[in-house]
Amino acid sequence: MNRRWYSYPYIVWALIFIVVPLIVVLVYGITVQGPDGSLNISFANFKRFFTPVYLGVLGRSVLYAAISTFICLIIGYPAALILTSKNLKHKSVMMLLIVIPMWMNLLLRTYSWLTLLENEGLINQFLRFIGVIEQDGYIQFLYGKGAVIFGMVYNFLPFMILPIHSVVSKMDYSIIEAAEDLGAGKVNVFRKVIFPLSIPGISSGITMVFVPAITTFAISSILSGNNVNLLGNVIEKQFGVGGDWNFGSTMSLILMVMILVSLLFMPDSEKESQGGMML
Amino acid sequence: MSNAIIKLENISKSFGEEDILENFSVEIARHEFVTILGPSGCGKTTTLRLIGGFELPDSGRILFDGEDITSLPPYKRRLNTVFQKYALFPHMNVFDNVAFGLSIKKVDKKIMKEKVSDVLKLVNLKGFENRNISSLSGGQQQRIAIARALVNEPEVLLLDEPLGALDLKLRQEMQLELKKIQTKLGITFIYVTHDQEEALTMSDEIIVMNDGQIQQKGTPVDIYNEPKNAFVAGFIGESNIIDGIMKKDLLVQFAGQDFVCLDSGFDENELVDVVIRPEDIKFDKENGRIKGTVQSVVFKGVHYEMHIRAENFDWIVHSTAMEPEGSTVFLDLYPNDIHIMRKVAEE
Amino acid sequence: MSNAIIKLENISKSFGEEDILENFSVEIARHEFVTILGPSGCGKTTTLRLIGGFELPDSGRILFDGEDITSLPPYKRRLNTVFQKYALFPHMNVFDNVAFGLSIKKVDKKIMKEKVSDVLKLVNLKGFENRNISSLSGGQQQRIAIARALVNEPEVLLLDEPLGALDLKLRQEMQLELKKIQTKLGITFIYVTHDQEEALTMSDEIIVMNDGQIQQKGTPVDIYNEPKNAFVAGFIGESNIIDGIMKKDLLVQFAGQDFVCLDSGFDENELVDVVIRPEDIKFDKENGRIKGTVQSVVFKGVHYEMHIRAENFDWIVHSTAMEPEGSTVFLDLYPNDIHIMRKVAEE
Amino acid sequence: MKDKLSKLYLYLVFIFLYAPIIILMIYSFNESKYRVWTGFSLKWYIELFHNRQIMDALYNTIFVAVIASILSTIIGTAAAIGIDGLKKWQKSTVMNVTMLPVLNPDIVTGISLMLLFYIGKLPTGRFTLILAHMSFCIPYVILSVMPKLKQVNAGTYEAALDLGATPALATVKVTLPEIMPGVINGLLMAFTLSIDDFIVSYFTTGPGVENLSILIYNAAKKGVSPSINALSALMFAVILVLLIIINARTNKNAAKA
Amino acid sequence: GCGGDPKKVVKVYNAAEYIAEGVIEEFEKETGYKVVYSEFASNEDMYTKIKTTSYDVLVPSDYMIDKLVKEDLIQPLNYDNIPNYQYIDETFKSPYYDENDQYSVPYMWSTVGILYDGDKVTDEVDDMSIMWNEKYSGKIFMLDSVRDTMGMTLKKLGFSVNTENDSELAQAKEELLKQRPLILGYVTDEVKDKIISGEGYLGLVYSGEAGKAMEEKDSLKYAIPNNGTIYCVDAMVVPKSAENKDGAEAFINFMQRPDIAARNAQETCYGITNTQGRDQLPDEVKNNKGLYPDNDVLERSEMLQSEGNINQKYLEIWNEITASH
Ligand SMILES: Nc1ncnc2c1ncn2[C@@H]1O[C@H](COP(=O)(O)OP(=O)(O)OP(=O)(O)O)[C@@H](O)[C@H]1O
Ligand SMILES: Nc1ncnc2c1ncn2[C@@H]1O[C@H](COP(=O)(O)OP(=O)(O)OP(=O)(O)O)[C@@H](O)[C@H]1O
Ligand SMILES: NCCCCNCCCN
Ligand SMILES: [Mg+2]
Ligand SMILES: [Mg+2]
Repeated sequence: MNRRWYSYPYIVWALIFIVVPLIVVLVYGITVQGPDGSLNISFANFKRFFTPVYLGVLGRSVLYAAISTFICLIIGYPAALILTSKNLKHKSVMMLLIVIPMWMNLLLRTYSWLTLLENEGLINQFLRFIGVIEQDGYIQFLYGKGAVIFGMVYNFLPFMILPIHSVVSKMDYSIIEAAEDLGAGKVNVFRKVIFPLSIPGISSGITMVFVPAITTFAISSILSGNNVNLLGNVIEKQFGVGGDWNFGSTMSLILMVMILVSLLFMPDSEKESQGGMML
Repeated sequence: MSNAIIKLENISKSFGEEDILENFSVEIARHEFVTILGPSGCGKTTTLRLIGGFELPDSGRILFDGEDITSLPPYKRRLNTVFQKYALFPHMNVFDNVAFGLSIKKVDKKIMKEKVSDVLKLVNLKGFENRNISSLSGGQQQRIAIARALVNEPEVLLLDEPLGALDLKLRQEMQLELKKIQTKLGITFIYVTHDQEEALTMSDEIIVMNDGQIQQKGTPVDIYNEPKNAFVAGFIGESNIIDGIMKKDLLVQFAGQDFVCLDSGFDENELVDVVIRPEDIKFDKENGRIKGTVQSVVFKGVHYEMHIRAENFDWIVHSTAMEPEGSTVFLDLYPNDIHIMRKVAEE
Repeated sequence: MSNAIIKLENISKSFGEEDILENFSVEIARHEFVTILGPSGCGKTTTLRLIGGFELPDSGRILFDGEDITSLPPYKRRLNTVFQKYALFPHMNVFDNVAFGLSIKKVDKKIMKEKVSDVLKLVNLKGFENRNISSLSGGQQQRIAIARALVNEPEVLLLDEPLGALDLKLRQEMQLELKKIQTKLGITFIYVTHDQEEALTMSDEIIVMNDGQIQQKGTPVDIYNEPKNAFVAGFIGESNIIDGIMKKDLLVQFAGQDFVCLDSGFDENELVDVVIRPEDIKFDKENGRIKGTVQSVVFKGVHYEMHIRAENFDWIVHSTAMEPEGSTVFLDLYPNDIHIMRKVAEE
Repeated sequence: MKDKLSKLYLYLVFIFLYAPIIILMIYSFNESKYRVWTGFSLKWYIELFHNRQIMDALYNTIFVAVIASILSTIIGTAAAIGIDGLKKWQKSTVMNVTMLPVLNPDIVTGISLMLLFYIGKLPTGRFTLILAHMSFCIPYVILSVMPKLKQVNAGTYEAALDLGATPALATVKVTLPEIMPGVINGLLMAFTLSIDDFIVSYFTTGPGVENLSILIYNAAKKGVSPSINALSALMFAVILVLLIIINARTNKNAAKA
Repeated sequence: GCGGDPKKVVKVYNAAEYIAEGVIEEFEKETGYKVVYSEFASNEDMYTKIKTTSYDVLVPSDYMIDKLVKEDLIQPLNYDNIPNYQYIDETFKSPYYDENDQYSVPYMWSTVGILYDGDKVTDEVDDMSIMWNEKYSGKIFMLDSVRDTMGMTLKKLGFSVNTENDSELAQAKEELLKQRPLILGYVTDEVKDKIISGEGYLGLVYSGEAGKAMEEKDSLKYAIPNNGTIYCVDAMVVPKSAENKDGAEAFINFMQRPDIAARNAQETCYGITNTQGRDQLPDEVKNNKGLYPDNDVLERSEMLQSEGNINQKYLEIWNEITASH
């Protein structure tokens, strides 16, 4: 009766394509390369990472990812709720409209923001046109951390909306009625029932936004004009111009451990619920 | 009538094209256990949701203690509901579920604790305060749902098929318990079910509904013994319902025979429904006027149930005496076991 | 016994630490309607799943027609199952559901069509071929599940609480229908339920189970009238079970009185369970030897149920005559309504 | 009033999500190669169809996405069904491993796979590209199918066995149709991820096999050809139309049921 | 004359947008070889890639060729098969990365310089210090390329672009930190967009990109700092793992046919290395002092080298600079 053997091909697959590559990264991460190209076990790269420059990058990456995750939550939560409301028509079309932007190349979308947000961009031109700002004045949207956080929010907002929406829309409406029946007004219904019950969706959304935000390098590169250097940029540079794969792997390992630790705090049910997010 | 705690006046309610209730009026007396009984889809839940404030009527008024509450939101009504599927808060433990209403009212912590503990004792779940909702059995969850409503000391408690999901044994226990609680606290219960036995067992008054209309309202005994029409008769307990002709007052013809009965006030030769309970049919070898053949015999514990074919009608007969399958039997009826009912126009 | 179509021999089965069945043996006779009856969790479904091949026993053998099928996979067994929750295929219409087994066997299209149409007629759902499963009511779905099994002409049909989810009215109708089908086709039915009335109504033979063990096996009448122990007595129908002392053969003492009974073969002064059905207790103002006070009266339709306190025992009495709450009454019993049972060691 | 406010809020969110996409579509009609508007022109659309590099990349992108997403869906669906039958600790282990590629930075996935292919002496090319895409697509398929599998009635599978279907047949005829929505969702998700992937592709592809993302990223520094914008605009329009059609059809089916 | 095996494939790995349209097709038609053409975004990406993949022709930059030679990843060429080598400008022969002219054939070359809008920048642009001029605060872009931006700063300070002297590097870092408030960002070739649109007035760019930008807008100009710059030669090499060396050499030869070299140079705006080809360029191109500076400028300039850990060292400093934001 047991169909567990259907999973065996995948388990073999996962060993080869998930576990082995990770071991490769692990090996690079805990070694340094000798002059002859040989790998020697060493924790020098860990020591190197735990210096002010890299800890600063790590701290900044965590901070920006956290801020943008928080903003995604603030913007996405009401949107997810509205998308479940009874009175909304064409709900499934609306949900698709949330998903579709993710189907366009991230780089193209992000470059496209430049056209709007540059000092000489369309928005500043418009503001000049309506006289909000002087003729050669501008508001500088880009080239700083604000722009990076903006870009993260833009790119990852759907990842916040979808899991929250999926949890809230599965919520049993009679529970809300029960709360009203027991004397809870709108505020209390939200505070005591809807919000606590949507926490699995929220934490799923937080992971789905936080993880890509902390590893991104394209967004920070394009929108901040490389003024903001995040962990993703630093890792990427090690595999590129720096040429030190060992240090790059070390940083990846540290990042992965951080993520895995946070994964341990996520119940299995939630890991599984993330799959349902797309449609 | 000042004794009515809830009054529905000319309520109409439709969903889209479908009219669920039309010009529906009813009064619920204070302190009574009133059951709304009817087949699936007849509008029972809708009626309860109107009273609870979860639906607004299209027209008509709802009075609570004489005061118009038609458009009051649910959280301002002095009544509570026990939902069909419990609707317990899955993220709270038993204590927090039960204390929910009190915490909304910002009742003092100590008093809250006492009240919760008292009401849990009432539903026989003392000491369950810290249990997780999902660790409770169906019957226990149901009792928590009841406790959660009761702790607010509502004047009226609405219960929508609260026992529907439980198995027979548990259902019977809970019926007794609910009845006890109602008697003890003197709260008005409005109880919805489609289980006839349950309605008979628990109610002070039964409202039989069909198709959004009240068929009959009365005590269990009234309704069982004096059903107003064939629908009520058929719905409350098993019945033989046979076409008859009212020859004159106190005389009815059916099954090819004339029978003396206790009913009068019909037109001469009016076509009527004759309703006879299976347990009221007697076997009488000598005088029995209806001759039939036993088609099947089923042992039911207390009695045997026999299907007996006589001319064109299949009689259901309950009796402690068993007549073997295939045998020929003679049936008879006493006048007071024959119930005559006007035919309903439609259906 | 060559008449046994299915034999379980010393079956043991446990899940993890929990022993569900221990050394369980039973024989099911060919062409019979056999019901396994017992409280929730006693191992009924497990027994059925072992027979169906969905579980393997830890030890013991299962014989089908004398042949060992203990480790045969389900799809090779010559029996079919009607599952508790129907388990219809939601993505197929009625025809495809019913034809599933035949299509697996690659039966000719034309024959398939005929067989499906025949079996649909049998369950009274002629013409439903193209209906969507989700558009059917619960009762109709249940009948499709039965048709889906029957169309394969199994020698044995396993049914796991097939009517559990239906409401009273529908359940009663379906009971009759199932019994009819079984009689007509002569298939062996192994029917699981925890509803005592259902078991009595339908079965040729009832196996009462508790805690993974057979308590009694016999015809409905045997089991109802001659329960072997207090568990069976209590489980089959409501019963008054009171402690008694067997003074000598044919004389038992309980409720402070000596009663003549029909039982013998007990030790002198042996402690026994005395079982009395609520409907067997008579009111007798003059000669009644048990004096009590009516605690509550509930109208049950056919009869009234009264709880009567007499000394230290609460009697449940069913009677068509009603004695008002609070009144003093005298009860009596005929010798053949007194059932004496050996006390069971545990519980 | 409240309804209006929430709708307004939703529209603002949509404006936020679509602003750059609309700009991109508008600028695909710009005469200039650069982000200054110099006039309306269809020349990038015309050039698009003559640009062998873009057309090859489009072909590679779609070919790899189709193959990888189909294979991922097959392996992932089977895996999900199998994982469902594993013991609790095994299930939990496998699911944790499955989460890794989802949470791993792409660059790490890309380089480690590249090294794997190197060690395994697999010449890089379309084949390795497909393998690499499968390695990040399969987990998403599994994650998409798992919840559906939880919802389906375990009884139907046993019912099929009971009616004489072998386990394989029962899975195909009964379980699979029931979890189909999850499978399709997984397929779409795999397809999307594959189409959009750059970094993993970059490191795992071989000579002459570029997909659109590689093209875009390589060219990004020099200025993305407006033909790519034109292509994106076209693809976007096609996706939008397809989705609306699919949505209308499923709505109709839902209404029927 | 050089008809190879018609079925044979030549796998070429070149930087993005670094060849004229139609050249590959012409080569295929003339020689019968089939070209499998791939592009990379940076030398480092290419370096990573070739460790696991075999190509026949690579077009890396000078410092990368140096690395490839030292790591024994490329092979000597048979110059008999590359007769067009004769047209290579002597300036580009015997470079430091291939002193004996064994491994490489130069493809094109470029300088790092300042692209600016002549209408907006009124001061004379002849020195890196313009990039530190507060007058243009908020209108300056530097290159997102560690070695180029550091190198140009070192050059401004009068140091070598390849210095490993800690104190010199520290001064450069200070200089860049001082500059940070004035600049909008570190970008790569998208600086073209920025200067064309007026977002910035001054940007550090590669000469080829400047050339393309100037074609778009007349007021744009390109200047090379007086005290020298970084110049870069991209050359064609054949890796050890090549499977079709003959085809590779045929391709290299074809690329240095004067007309082809001219076409490539004209379309990409990068500097031609082919003397005959240079003559075929239009006057306004070949006389552009920006793209083709006088020799004395080149003499004051340097090529980047990647000895040992130098890239790591620079990157560490870069991380410190960007960490300050
Ligand atoms: N929100 C709604 N929208 C549309 N129709 C509804 C809605 N609620 C109820 N109905 C319809 O109104 C009718 C009465 O429903 P109601 O729930 O009151 O029946 P009920 O008597 O409670 O039945 P049951 O015993 O099955 O619970 C049904 O036909 C039902 O389909
Ligand atoms: N797969 C299983 N794993 C662990 N325990 C099980 C499993 N299946 C059944 N059990 C346990 O075995 C016992 C008997 O279960 P079974 O389903 O046979 O009871 P049942 O008599 O059919 O009860 P019900 O009337 O509630 O259906 C129960 O305690 C149940 O919890
Ligand atoms: N476009 C990338 C698809 C690869 C999936 N991996 C997701 C990892 C997120 N950092
Ligand atoms: Mg209802
Ligand atoms: Mg069971």
